[in-house]
Amino acid sequence: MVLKTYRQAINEALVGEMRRDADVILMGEDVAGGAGGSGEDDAWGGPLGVTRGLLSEFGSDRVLDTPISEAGFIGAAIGAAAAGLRPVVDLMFNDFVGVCFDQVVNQAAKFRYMFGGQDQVPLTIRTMIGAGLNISSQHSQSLYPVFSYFAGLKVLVPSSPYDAKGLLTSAIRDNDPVIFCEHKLLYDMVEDVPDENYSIPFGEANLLREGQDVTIVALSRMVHVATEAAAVLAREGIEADLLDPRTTTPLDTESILDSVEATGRLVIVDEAGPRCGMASDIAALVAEDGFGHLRAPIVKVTPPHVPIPAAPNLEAMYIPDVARVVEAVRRVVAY
Amino acid sequence: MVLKTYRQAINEALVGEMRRDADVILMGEDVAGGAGGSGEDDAWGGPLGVTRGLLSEFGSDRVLDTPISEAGFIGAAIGAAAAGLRPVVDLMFNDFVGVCFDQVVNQAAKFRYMFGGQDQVPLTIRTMIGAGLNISSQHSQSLYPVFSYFAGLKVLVPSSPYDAKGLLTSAIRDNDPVIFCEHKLLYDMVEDVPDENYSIPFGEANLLREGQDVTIVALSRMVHVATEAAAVLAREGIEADLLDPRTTTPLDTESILDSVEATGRLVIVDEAGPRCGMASDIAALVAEDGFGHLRAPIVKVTPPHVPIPAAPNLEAMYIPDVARVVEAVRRVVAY
Amino acid sequence: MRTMRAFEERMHVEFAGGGVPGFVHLYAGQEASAAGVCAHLTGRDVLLNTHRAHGPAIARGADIFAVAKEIYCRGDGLCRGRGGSAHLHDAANGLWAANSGVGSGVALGCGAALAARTKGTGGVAVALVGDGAVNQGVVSEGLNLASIWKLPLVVVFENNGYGEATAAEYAIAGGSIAHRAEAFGMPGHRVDGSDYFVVSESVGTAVSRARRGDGPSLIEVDVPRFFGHFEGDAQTYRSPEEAERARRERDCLVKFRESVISDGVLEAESLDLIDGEVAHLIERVYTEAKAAPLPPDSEFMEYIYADSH
Amino acid sequence: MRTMRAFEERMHVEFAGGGVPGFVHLYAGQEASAAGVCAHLTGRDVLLNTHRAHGPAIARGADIFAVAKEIYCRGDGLCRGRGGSAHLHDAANGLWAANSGVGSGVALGCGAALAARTKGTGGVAVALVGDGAVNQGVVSEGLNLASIWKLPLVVVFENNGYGEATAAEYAIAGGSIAHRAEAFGMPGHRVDGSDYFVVSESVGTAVSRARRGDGPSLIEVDVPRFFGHFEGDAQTYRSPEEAERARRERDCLVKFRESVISDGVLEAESLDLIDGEVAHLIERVYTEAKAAPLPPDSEFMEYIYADSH
Ligand SMILES: Cc1ncc(C[n+]2csc(CCOP(=O)(O)OP(=O)(O)O)c2C)c(N)n1
Ligand SMILES: Cc1ncc(C[n+]2csc(CCOP(=O)(O)OP(=O)(O)O)c2C)c(N)n1
Ligand SMILES: [Mg+2]
Ligand SMILES: [Mg+2]
Repeated sequence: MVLKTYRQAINEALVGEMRRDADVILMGEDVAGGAGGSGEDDAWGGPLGVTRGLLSEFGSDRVLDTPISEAGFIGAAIGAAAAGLRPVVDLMFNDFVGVCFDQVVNQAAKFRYMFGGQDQVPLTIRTMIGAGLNISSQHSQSLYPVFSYFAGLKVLVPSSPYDAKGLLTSAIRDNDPVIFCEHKLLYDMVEDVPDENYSIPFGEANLLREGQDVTIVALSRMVHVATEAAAVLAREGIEADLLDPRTTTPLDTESILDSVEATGRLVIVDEAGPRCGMASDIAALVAEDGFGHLRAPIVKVTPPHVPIPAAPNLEAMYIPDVARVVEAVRRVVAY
Repeated sequence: MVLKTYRQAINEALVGEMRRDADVILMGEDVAGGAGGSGEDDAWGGPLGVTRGLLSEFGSDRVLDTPISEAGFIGAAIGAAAAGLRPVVDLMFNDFVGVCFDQVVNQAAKFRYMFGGQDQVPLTIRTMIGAGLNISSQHSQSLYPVFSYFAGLKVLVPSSPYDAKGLLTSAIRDNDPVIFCEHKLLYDMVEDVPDENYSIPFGEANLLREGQDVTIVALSRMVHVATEAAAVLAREGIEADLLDPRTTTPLDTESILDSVEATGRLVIVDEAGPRCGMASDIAALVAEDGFGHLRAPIVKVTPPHVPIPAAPNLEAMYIPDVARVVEAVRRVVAY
Repeated sequence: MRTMRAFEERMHVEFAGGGVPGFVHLYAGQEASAAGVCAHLTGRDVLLNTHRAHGPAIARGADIFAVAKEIYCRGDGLCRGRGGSAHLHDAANGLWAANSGVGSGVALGCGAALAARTKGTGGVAVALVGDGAVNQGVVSEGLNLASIWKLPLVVVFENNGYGEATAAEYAIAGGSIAHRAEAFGMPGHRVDGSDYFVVSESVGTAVSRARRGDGPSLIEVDVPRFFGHFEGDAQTYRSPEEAERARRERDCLVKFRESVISDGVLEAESLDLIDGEVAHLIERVYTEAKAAPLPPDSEFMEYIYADSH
Repeated sequence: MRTMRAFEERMHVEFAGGGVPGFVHLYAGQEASAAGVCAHLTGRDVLLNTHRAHGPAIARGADIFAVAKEIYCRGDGLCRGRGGSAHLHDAANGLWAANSGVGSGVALGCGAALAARTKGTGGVAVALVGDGAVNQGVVSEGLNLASIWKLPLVVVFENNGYGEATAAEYAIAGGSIAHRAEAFGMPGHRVDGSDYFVVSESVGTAVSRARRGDGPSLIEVDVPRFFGHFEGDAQTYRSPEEAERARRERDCLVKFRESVISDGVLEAESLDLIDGEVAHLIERVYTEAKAAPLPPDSEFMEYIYADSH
């Protein structure tokens, strides 16, 4: 094992699967380093450096720079997937799903069902989520609740380099359309990541910490905020079960319900919006199927219902932080 | 008062507001009856007959047939709204928001906030929701939970002709972007509707029936399914408080919480999807803010997580029905 | 072409009588387009259909019984009753259904063409698109993509004069779809879609070009639409004479018959024979389709994910 | 133009030093485009900006202090710190910010133009769009809409050769944006964007046409981009010589200076004087912007809805 960044882990999953299966191709804006220019090819690796080196190894038939036509190239990726390739598409910021939403939620998600199971659409869409870079409300959203609304999609929210590599590997091998949500503040996070390929199954939550007083469910970058909060709480004698679902569709409802059965208390920490979001989704699950074990209100720690501001101070107010999680847990424990 | 259909009620709201305010304009596919053809103008009134007569009265400067370019004409409507008009746009099926999602959730919703309150965007988007016509998964969705995810939008789900007229009138007078969701199975519903203009405020639930045993919250067409269910239950001695929120943003959280405080039980009946949907949203609200009053699990009666099939028998299984609501209520009352 | 026509004329009657679920858009009048396209396609090619789907599905060689059953949403319809009239999909025969929004066949077709090239199958993709759908952004995006990647794609715009009720002349800037070809750096032509031979020749050239690896083409096929946009459409927006005149003057079946007879290719008797056989077939198809059972309730939750069936 | 240039060169330095929040895209090299456009706009007109926003905002006459403060996300920035560098919006001065996705200014511009016409203000809308953004579907949709509705809209494509790292020559089928004008039934020209007078003349013609009610036009303005796509971009995808050559040969400020001096319109001294004043102004602007306070925390939840403030 070697320390690797989230960025490297993603790159390794791509390389690994492209070596393993010649049907895996890559498409997206600048993923080949910017085609047609007067400089070097493949020196850039896209806005995030994630795809560097792939063009050189796999060639321009398998690593395709696209025009700024998300509906066009995601539609093309769906068609290519239905015709036997396994495209991995880069959507850059998940906010841009706005310009290709029909392709994602109406075409990719429903292609199999609507035609009675004739086809499969092994498509992976990699896309960046999350606030924290002061780039305002159209480049900072976390839209996995919206993706999770639609049957036919699978949705992943890896919170660490290890999970990113394993889940992306599974996504590429999976025969359904998968949205792989990379949090933009995690790219430089480092962790031990094996060199070899490995896969992590969907729908299996990661139990990061065990405790009997409260269940904390946290997603994506909020896992780290919740981890810190849990450490603070432990010093006060409050022990939390900390769960990272890792995938929102399929969702590991069993682990969540089992944990709440043991603790009787649930706090959900999520950076996505408060209305019809993942926090609501999980709270509603437990309020129906785990009600008998609940000993306190289910508290959701999310941003308020507001677009995301650019200004650093306001953006910091937007994103849930350790203090808010600690306060929420104290409240439910004291209930 | 005269009996009028939902369709007529919508037409009257449009006529009323267009007479009242010269800034109100109408745009959409075939809303003027189909421009450029060899036949009559304005004889059709769009796919639903809702806009018939408007071209003749208000002229082609105010009633504009558009090409099939939803992103283009909704973008234009946003621009026109920011520049002082009050456009009412017809999106036909809400599923088509796929091709103009960026305009709706990134542009219209954020135009005011992102620019620090300089502008207002008095835009109304009328669109059809709902299953029941055997037209499969891309023409039958109910996407108001997705709209409700985004701060900056207001979202309306009128369940009757009376509400449709009053809420559409309010929508057109409102200074923010409003999504007005018309259920396609309600167009022929009739009810007493005043001839004169009237408006219904947003965020005020309609209490359709009072009871002490259980709170039923139902939306859009499900209000009628729940009404029938409540009648069945009343014969068994179970009395339900039946609430129709009418608008999902803003949501009348107070009325819902007050009712649950009195009944201790909550069943939510919604035709939108089960994941990150309105049923989850309302359940999560109550599991947090009304927990102390809850005496039973919160039960969600929604379709399963599946695209919508065309076949009549399967579609009937998809849509929540009276039997499922009755069963759910019996269950929570017996808990 | 006769099969497509007879299928639709019967559908028109059946729909009026009730019992056909959903919305139905008839292809009658446009048959030479689908026939002219499909004449050049082989098993490895993909045809991307529109919502006006019955004719092209039949022309592409999908089982006509399964086509009818899908329109009736039956369990052994092409898509097991999940899709219905507008979504006739037969993957094994290289027929892909329309997905709403309209026009997305161009993008999906880019993908099918890309896969064919990457895998070296020699296949091409042909996307059918309406004159109304040409104004969807994804169509422009797809045309551009096909052009810069030189994909083996042919985009056939079936211009029947209307997108629903709105006239193509009103909705399309510059008045011509073929015009857009040049903007996107590909050859484009406008052809008379009431003449099977004209369509077929034009498509043949474009398909060969694509197969050779020389990139995409665009063809605008001018066709009449004999019925309304969908069944039940009162067609207030066009004069009754317009459709009548089209039936009189621009019927591809009449033109085909005249042409093959005068060229001595076929005799009137053999054509009549075919028409008679078609009539029998259509009768059997409708009888069987209407009698077929709906999909089993028990399979409601299948086919969502690849591992869910 | 000097103010725009000096603003960006200073920004380049400030960004490298840290302290500028978010992403920043510099306009240096492209100034003749914004200047040439804004020369023809009055208060009732609307300019739709791109994400490369600083230059056009300054050219449109937005308060340069408020521009800088917005880039620094300060409380009295143009958008009270909510938007940042890419979203410079000044409604009172007819400046509308870019909204991502790129290209949507064309659609929004159709609306501004429609409102101007409906209300009879005599205003026009001018949308700036990049060469990369031309391949967004909404751009085609907007061009078509503007054309069939004959809207008072001018679409100016600033072709700086790259959309991020991808070359326009690679991404644009047919190689030319101006080409697309004809497809959408409007006049279109490609002009040298390093020459202020050429841009201005072309825009002038298009704006007059729009004001007369004769409909939209398209102008492709060829400009060099002196810095990277955004600040921090290592620009591996283009040769260092390319940008150097552009600075040497296609600097609109140098060309402007030479031209006005040789035509006897202005003297070198007055130009130098202006440059000196600009340098002082820029110093003050940056000093003030950096010292300005962030927006008050208490206003976090304001400006969402019209009745929420
Ligand atoms: C994006 C989108 N907008 C609107 C519709 C509704 N719709 C279905 S068919 C149709 C007309 C299409 O016209 P055209 O492309 O000319 O095809 P035709 O019906 O004439 O064959 C419309 C508007 C749709 N399916 N998708
Ligand atoms: C729909 C969409 N896709 C991608 C992006 C990310 N993005 C921001 S700027 C840019 C490049 C735009 O290129 P161009 O239009 O040429 O403008 P330039 O940056 O050269 O001024 C891209 C891809 C975006 N903002 N919107
Ligand atoms: Mg048509
Ligand atoms: Mg550019």
